[in-house]
Amino acid sequence: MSDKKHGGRFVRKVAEKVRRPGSDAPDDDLWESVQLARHAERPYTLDYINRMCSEFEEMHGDRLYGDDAALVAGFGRFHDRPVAFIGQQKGRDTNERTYRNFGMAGPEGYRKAMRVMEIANRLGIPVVTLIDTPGAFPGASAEERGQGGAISRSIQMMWRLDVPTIAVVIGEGSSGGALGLGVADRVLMLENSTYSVISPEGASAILWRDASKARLAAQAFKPTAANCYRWGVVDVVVPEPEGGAHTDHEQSAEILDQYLYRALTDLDAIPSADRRRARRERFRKLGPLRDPESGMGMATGRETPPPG
Amino acid sequence: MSDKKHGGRFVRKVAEKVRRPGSDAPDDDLWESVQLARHAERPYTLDYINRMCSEFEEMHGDRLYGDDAALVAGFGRFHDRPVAFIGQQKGRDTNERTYRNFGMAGPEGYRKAMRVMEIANRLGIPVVTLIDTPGAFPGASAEERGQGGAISRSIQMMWRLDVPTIAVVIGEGSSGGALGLGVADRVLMLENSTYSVISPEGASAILWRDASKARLAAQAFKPTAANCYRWGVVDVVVPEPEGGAHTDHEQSAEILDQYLYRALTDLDAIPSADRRRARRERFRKLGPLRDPESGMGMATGRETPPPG
Amino acid sequence: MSRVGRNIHVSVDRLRQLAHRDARPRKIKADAGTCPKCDSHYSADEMSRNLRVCPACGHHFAVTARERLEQLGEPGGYVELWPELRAADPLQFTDLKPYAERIADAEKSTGMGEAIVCAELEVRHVPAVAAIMDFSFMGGSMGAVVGEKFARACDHAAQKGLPLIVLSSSGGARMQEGTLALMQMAKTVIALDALAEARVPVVVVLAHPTTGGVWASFASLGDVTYAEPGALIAFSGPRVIEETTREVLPSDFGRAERQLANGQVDAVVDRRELAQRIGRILHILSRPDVDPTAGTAPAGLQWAQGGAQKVKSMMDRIRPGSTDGEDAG
Amino acid sequence: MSRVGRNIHVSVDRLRQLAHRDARPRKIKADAGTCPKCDSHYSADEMSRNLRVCPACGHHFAVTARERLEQLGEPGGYVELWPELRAADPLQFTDLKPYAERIADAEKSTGMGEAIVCAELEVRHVPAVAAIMDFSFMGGSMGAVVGEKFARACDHAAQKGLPLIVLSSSGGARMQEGTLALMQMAKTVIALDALAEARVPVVVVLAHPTTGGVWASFASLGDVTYAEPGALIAFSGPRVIEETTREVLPSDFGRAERQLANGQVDAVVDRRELAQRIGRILHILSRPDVDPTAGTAPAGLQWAQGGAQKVKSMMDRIRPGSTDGEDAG
Ligand SMILES: [Zn+2]
Ligand SMILES: [Zn+2]
Repeated sequence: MSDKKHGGRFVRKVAEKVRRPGSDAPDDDLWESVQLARHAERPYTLDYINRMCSEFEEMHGDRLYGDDAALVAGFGRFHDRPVAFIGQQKGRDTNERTYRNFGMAGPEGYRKAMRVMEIANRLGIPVVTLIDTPGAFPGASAEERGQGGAISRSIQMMWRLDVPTIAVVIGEGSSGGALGLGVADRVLMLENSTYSVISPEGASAILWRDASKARLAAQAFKPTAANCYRWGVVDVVVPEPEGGAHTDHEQSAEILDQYLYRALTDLDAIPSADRRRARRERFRKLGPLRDPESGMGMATGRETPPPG
Repeated sequence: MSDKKHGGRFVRKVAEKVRRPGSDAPDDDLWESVQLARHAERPYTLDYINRMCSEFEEMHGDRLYGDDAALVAGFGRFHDRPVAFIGQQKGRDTNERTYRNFGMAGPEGYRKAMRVMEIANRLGIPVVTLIDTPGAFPGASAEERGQGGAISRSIQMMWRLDVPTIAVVIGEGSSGGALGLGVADRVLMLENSTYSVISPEGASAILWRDASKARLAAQAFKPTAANCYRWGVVDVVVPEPEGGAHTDHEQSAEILDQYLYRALTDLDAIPSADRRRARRERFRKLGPLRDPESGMGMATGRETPPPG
Repeated sequence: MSRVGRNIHVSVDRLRQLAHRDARPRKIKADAGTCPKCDSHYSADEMSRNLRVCPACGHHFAVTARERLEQLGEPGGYVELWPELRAADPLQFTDLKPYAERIADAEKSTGMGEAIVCAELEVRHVPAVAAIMDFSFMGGSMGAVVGEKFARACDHAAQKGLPLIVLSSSGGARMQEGTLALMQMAKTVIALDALAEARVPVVVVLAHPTTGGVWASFASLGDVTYAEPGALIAFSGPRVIEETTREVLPSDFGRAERQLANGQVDAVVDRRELAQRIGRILHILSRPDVDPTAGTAPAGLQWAQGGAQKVKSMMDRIRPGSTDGEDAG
Repeated sequence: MSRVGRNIHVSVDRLRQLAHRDARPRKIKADAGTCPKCDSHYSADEMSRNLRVCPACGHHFAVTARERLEQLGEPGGYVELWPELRAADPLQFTDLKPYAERIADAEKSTGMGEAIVCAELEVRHVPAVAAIMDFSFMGGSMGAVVGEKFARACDHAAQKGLPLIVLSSSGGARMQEGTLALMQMAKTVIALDALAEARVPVVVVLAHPTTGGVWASFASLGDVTYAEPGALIAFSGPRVIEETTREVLPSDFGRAERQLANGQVDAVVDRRELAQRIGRILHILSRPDVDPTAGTAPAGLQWAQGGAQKVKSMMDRIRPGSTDGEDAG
């Protein structure tokens, strides 16, 4: 595994995408990203974890109500150190999809995540989250057991952690269900993944009042890695193998491994209080608006130097 | 309300009970205490709170699954300061008893308690618990939602609190369901209340294999305030009106109010770290055993100077 | 289901009884003054006097943020904060209509600059900072301005040592600001921790509806959480759930009363008691004016001075072998 | 019930398959070597070799604390701690038999001083402190000695910076020590926090049965929690529940597999894999031998030195307008 082998080609390719302003990108590229982000053969959370960790032990249960298979959490040995890995998990065949609830976690999932984060924080173990979900589970039982509070508390917990934290959008990152694992010191995003306030289909139904306008919605939301990088929502775009991550799971995991290791090594060197301050500032700055008192336009995103 | 009025008479009466070694106490007195501790007209948690607080706002729900009416928790204005009150709540008529589940809290109850404790701790508000339960609810659903972990975490949380904490056994304090609210800087116990590892009926069924031996069991456990004081389990025995607390709710609440106010004022003066250290030592010392290395008999209880 | 579990405490049932005294169904042509639940009709003046609650059936009508401030605070007594902030259009977003146009329309029709109003005010003599959402402005949706004003309100309250009152009424994140709207969930949750550090409480009032990214961020993190009767409180709305899971939902799905039973809120509070309830809990939680160790003990008790020895000495009074001191107090 | 919810992960199902290979039911007179589940019979030697698990059906027999130490540690390689502590009889308790007599009998019949054995050992080359309960000593009940030895084990592990392995098997608090036995729940929970402060993990293994005050104290507070197959894990046992609530309980009520689905344990682990699993999680959680910032990067990467600028410089490489550096690595 060498940077020489993958780094140059991929990084150059990604850099070109990022350079191109979102609005100029042809529809096809954008829709292709949306499709690739949820390609059935795309590597899922455990595909990455099992390749990147020499050993991995999955934890189960929230100690409150149940265990949610849509979200996996555990401790892995990563470059000879302990790291907590947490991510939504999709399934590939019909049985597994049902078992994993299509990667849509309920409150038990987020509470399992918090339990593992608390242990990691206490033991001084960094936390890596892998985001891949069409959203949190929309079900009556999930609402009755506090879906909203589970997500908000997961966000709160991630913000409060003293240990280094990295979030990676590896596939589909939709809605609060994605952000529930998204508050980290570094936010990475795979080249063909998406990160959005809602799925294109959901937006289509609500904003266009027509479920068939998903492509139009995607075009309006522009939820690609390149755009998220431009908005300052993510710090690093992680390249995928030629043709997309689904073409080569090994290589995809190797590349992510390199980026994670680099980011972790970087974060190790920053004192915890500084990391937390920067984490706060990072999210505080996001979201452009017009403030007449300070002149028009509160700058965010990549027009100004990137945070950190 | 003056100490002159109640203090002398009651305190002298209690002191006489305490002076008498437990094994010499006639059966009748002990069984009378057990009966008084669960007298149907005995003041319950809300009877005390409503009389002691100028205002009280009850909090509801654990934010996880439900609200447990067997345990009440909220914030009250006590001597012109905020105090969190938490306690099991029994009911007086059949409807209310069912509604309060006979004061047997499930995991939702202990988790509501923890939620209120967390707020109190963050806001710097002292916590007072009132213990009155035949035990935690023995039900399949309670077990499935983690009754054991709810109690252990409530114990853990009480031990971790930075604010002053006072626990008062006001009636029946049986089993882990009682101890779940019992880890405090000061543990008070009403004169006719009981504090025991199990209810006399439960012990009777298990140890004597005969449900009718409750009186015998009570005699063996000796779970009276006087004995708990002697063992070092409680710090203060709070006197009750002549004839028992059920004869005069007003006076009972007045006396408890005085003792609570005094203990709170005392604890205010102790730095938080010292309080926590003493809290730890207090529970660490409980439980006599034989340690040949340090000579026979590890001293606890009132043979040695009382803690604090 | 166990006998423990989902017992319901609706704390203000007695207001339902009041309803019948003042009831007067008047069937006329439905307009903004017509109760959708019982068809009673009210003039604008009556509506305002009743805090926009139907006296006949208790139905809670929508309230604008500025009306809320008048209802909660002393008459005319609030200072609005950061009214000048306006939405940008980072995505140059267009659905059936350009976002810029939607914003301009909302500003015109509501007279508000955005879907949240922040202010300093007094609720029943307790000074506080309030962040109040307005559903009439683009469904109370949370974009960058809502996120920023909320975060500033947290900082402001923390700096001044004042409690924060949050009133939510929102369909969730503002989709027209895309991923950046999603990020406001993180921004607001993080901002709330300023209050935790300042050790001041947060009271959240959930008004109809509180859904999506607002329920899944700051609205579910109050120290004390009240909900208005009938308010829908959910991350996923009933329609989305029914379409996704094919479940048939009960008619009260996600409603305040049910969420109380689910352990998600502390009380369902009728709007006509809201200011009083908020004032009361803030009063209860406020620090004592007088240092409790400095002489506020009732007459006849001598425990006003001294410290750690007190409980010990009290214990000594009832200790075996100690007979003195029992009558000292 | 939602589709999310109670999915079951029994992590060691493959051992069930192994079972059939080695199966050999032999019907002879039932004794301590007879499997209560499938009637297979084993010699003491066979039992010990199989870690007291029936190879035919997977039934887990009870194991004494000292056997556990042999199963978990390196052969013969443990140092027992505080074996000298003995129970007192603070209540001079008598039920059908005096407590003092019960203690003496238990000591005679088990060869143990109390219901817990603490030791320093190595599990698969990872040094640790173990606190192991023994059900054969008065039902593994927790009195003052169990509480004290457990608390000392916590202190000892924290002082040495070693992880703690807890193996529970207990009917709960020791009733013969009355209220003082109840207090051991607080004592053990508080003691566990020494490990939190020392930042070392606690692995709890729940063996049959773990009930009452032991489940409601330290046994439910592990960072990682394994359960042996079929172990009963409950605060209230099935009989008490059935008598109190008149519920009819399923036959697997409170059993490990069900508690896994209830989110109460991390995995159900067959005893024959237990040492390996404990060793593995302790290895995973152990701090790196080499400082990760000091040059352990794979060949070909130059990120071994330097600090906070790294991700930024990595970002720069893919930033718009920046074309240099992409081939640097
Ligand atoms: Zn009406
Ligand atoms: Zn067998």
